[in-house]
Amino acid sequence: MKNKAFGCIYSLCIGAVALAQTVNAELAAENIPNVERLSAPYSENLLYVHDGDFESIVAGKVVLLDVAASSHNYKGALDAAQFPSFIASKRKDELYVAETFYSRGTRGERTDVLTIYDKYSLKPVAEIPLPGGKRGMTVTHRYTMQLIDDDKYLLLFNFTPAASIMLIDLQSREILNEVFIPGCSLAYPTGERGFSSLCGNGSMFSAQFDKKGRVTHQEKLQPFFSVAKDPLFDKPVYVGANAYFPSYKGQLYPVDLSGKTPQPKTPWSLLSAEEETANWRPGGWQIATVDDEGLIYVLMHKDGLDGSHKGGGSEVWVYEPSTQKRLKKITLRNWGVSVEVTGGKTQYLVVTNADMQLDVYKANSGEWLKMIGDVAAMPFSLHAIR
Amino acid sequence: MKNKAFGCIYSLCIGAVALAQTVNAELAAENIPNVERLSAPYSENLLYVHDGDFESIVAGKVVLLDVAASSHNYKGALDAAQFPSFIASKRKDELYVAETFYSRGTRGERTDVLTIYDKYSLKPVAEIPLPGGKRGMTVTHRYTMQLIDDDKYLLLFNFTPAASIMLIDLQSREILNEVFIPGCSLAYPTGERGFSSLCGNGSMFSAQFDKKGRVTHQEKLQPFFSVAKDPLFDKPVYVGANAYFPSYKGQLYPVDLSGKTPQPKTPWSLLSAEEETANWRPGGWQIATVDDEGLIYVLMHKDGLDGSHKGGGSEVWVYEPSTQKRLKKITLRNWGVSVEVTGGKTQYLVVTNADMQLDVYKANSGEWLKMIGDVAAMPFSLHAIR
Amino acid sequence: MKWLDGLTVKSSRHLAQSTSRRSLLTKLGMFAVGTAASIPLLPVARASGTGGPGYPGVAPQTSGLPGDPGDPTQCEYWRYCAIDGFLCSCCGGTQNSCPPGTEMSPLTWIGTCLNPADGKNYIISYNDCCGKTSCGRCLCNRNERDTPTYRVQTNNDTNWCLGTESTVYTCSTGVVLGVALDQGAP
Amino acid sequence: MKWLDGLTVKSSRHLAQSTSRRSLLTKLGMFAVGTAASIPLLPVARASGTGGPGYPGVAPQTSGLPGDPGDPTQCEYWRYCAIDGFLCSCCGGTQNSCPPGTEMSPLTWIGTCLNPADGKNYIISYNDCCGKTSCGRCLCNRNERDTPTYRVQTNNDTNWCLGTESTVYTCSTGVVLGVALDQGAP
Repeated sequence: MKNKAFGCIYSLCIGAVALAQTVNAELAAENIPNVERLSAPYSENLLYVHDGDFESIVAGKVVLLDVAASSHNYKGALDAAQFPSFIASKRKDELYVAETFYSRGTRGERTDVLTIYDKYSLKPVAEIPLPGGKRGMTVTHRYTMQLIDDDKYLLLFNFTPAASIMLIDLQSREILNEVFIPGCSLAYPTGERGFSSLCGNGSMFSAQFDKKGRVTHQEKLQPFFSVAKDPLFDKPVYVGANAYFPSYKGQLYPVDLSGKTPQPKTPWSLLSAEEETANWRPGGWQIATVDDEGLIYVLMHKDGLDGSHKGGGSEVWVYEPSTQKRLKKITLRNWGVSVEVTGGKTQYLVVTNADMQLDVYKANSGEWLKMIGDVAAMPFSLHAIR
Repeated sequence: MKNKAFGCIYSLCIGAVALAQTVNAELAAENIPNVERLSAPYSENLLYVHDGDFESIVAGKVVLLDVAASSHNYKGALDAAQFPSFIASKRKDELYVAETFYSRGTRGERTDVLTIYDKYSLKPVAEIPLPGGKRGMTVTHRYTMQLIDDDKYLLLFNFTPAASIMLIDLQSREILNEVFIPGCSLAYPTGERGFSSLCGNGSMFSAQFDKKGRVTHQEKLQPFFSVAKDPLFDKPVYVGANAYFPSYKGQLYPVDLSGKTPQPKTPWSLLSAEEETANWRPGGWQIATVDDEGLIYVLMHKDGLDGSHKGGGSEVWVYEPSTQKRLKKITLRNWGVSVEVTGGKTQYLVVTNADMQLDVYKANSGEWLKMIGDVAAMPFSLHAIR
Repeated sequence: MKWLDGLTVKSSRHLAQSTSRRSLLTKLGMFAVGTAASIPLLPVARASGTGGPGYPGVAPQTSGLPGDPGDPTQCEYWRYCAIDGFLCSCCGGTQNSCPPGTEMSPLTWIGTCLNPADGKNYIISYNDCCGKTSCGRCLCNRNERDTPTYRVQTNNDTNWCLGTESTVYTCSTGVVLGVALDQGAP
Repeated sequence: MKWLDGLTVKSSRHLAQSTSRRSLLTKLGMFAVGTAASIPLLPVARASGTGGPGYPGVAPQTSGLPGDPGDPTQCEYWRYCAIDGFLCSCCGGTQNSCPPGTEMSPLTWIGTCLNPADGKNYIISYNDCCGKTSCGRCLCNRNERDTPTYRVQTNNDTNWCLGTESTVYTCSTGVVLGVALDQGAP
């Protein structure tokens, strides 16, 4: 430091600290620097809140939020830039962000990377370059990036608009393969080491890999739903290896994804006859979730029609998939947009409300407990630890 | 494009366009791509609105706003990243942004550049690298970057915390010199080709350059104000070569900056005795401005005290510096934070209000005309063309 | 995502309504006209032409074309029936042109929107404008005939800044391509 | 910049107050207690201990230190008399520590704040936490003894993320350095 004026900051500080030790100060001088570290294990009520901030897409983030704590709910955040994807490992102490940078912020040379964070320091510890400028960008969506085979491999969705799924080995940190999925989209973990994608003709594409990432099986199913008449949301919930896809008009389509070939099962209705007449429908962004008992929560709105499928809802309806029964209806305190249920002893239903604040309910009773404020500009995607 | 599904977009489009020509459609197919270009000359009522967005400092912007137009007020925007500086040339068709990037958005390798934009395409046309990672970063402030000598040279403030002023030749696009200004800050254009800076001891530093950027004169004045008792705001307004610095407590300090040596003149009070008793004071972010007639506008608040100097105000008071008389008081419709007066036939007083919206008044009558909404997240700095 | 309209995000943080008509409730109320009270934000209400006075502090526009009714700075404007993003009309562009310095994406999603002037359905191409940071003005989301990402040509959640020098999204236009063959989804 | 407190920027866009206590007016009213009505937002009112219940949806904290009264998630907390930015207490840190993954700046600006518990003035060092994007929570600005940039050691408009790997600003702390020699500005 060449600047004499600044020396005084330090002499002042040193003077002040010395003084503090002599004049019987109430408060002692505090340590600098001082940076928090998350402790292991994470709270079971931790929620990853992915900010889909439209105002500043190049500067997004994922916030770690303890929804049960009585204070210090906000535990920290990761940066996540330019329509990024996020997923947390359950087996390793790693968090993954697939993101895109430009050398001049919004312009210049493009660089896509998979950034690997340490779970406790929240510092980036490694980076896997993603060549080709093909990373798929969409409003924050869980199924753009998934972990398979005990989190040993990562699936990443590309879109240029040629669609493909990349397979990345997280141990060697190498890209092993890329499977093109023309006319299809996203990656739903399937079988031992594979994925399925929904396709524009109402069918499904599916592929399996060996440990080296070679494709051992791939196939395209016959269409099993009508995109024209009643599209499936591309955001299923998993109960074990069964994926449940709600449709725009309130049918639930189970697909058994335990084997190499997806097995669509008979869809069933989320609605009673009267509810169907009143046009109750699923709607919102993250429209459905599942709890530790495998119960399915769906965000519902009345008077649905063409175009209302992202509008959110006033109620959350809870279903037991094994019996196809609805167990309860939770009337939300505030209009909801995205839903998630945290795991653990006490499970909490967390709802992103229309004001972009997070309402926390007891999952089993539906009782509203509190609002957690200003966590993110647009908390579209909520990821519980499960 | 390898993806068959996408071909249909085009065949569809082409089909539709063809159809439009045959079925007597009301509306014809429109041209793609279609990008606007600003026309010359700019509206005289144009205002550059510099967004000091705290929420996403790495993704800021400068908006070009025609405050007089009855529609299409928002003309376009430039990106401006990470506590950037902005200034527009009045002599050339260029706009300048000094900004900072990291190779990974918020982390990684740092790159500082001066980006030069074409005024009409709003595209970057050149870039001058700023070495050393020393660009001064502060909440958006006009005097971090200034043009001198008919806009042939640019002054840029550095802060590491060693403070310096860089001189850049805009014709050769080279950095010519860097003058260290220990204990001083910012660059106020001075003399033929130089600058002055205010200093922490209540004095001023001043330097002059020759055409090659060599320092031909430099000096430090004796203190002429008391930082402890009544600091000057570091945001003066210029009337010709006279800079007027308001003080926290409502004195106005003229400094003649026409020659190589700054000439502080006798300060005078903005306040009557009663106003002083009521603690009327200047306050806000861009607290003062000037119009084409050289009248000075100051944003004022009542009941001022230690810490209220950035709080904004309820009134704008207008002074004639030659007579040291107040000509009028404008009572604002909404609490104000920053003020600017646009140039031209009809001059408009634009006030950033506490809701971060822009209120437009007739400058001569003080009549409120309209609110222009959502121009920027935090429109702190407003630059008229003058 | 109807909760997007009018709600500009951080707005959901400490929110003022002090000096202007900026209350979300007011906005919602406004859009509720003509639709069931149980869905306060129904986007389709806008398409019905019963929408309110638009975004506060944004001056009205017209496209200037005969047979093209409505205000391109309003979410209710007929061309926007499947739009998702900031309206370029509020950002230095128009309903069919990009702001200066941005680049119009050659790849887009498609909507089929009813023009109330002639009662015909038009194919609308929502070309994104790309290369500068989010405009931040007039956020509008409507989802008529919007399909999930697996039928991507009619999906508005995708970042359509593709085939451009930068994939950074600035705002969205609604360009008329022509009259639709039929009323159905493309 | 008092208009900053509680007002989170984009918030100034279409603003809601629908479901919670998030009206800016309410907040302002709250802070107006004990100060002249003509300055609705006076920051010093907060320092006076008459502040309201803080930022909506942010759970209260204490520093846990004897003789350190108040809630570090509130702008009114005594240490924050010259702070400018997001409170790290709301962002994964505390009143004197940074959120995980950020870096605490070794260079800072200084405030002199009155601790209401012992009536003493303390030197407070507002170390910024750096390297991640803006926290966005609990924006707070107070300017007691704040000077312009030319006396930078007591200026809070400067980006003090200096001497760190990244200059990107995340949030601000208020670290006790010791008791001030006298009541005057440093």
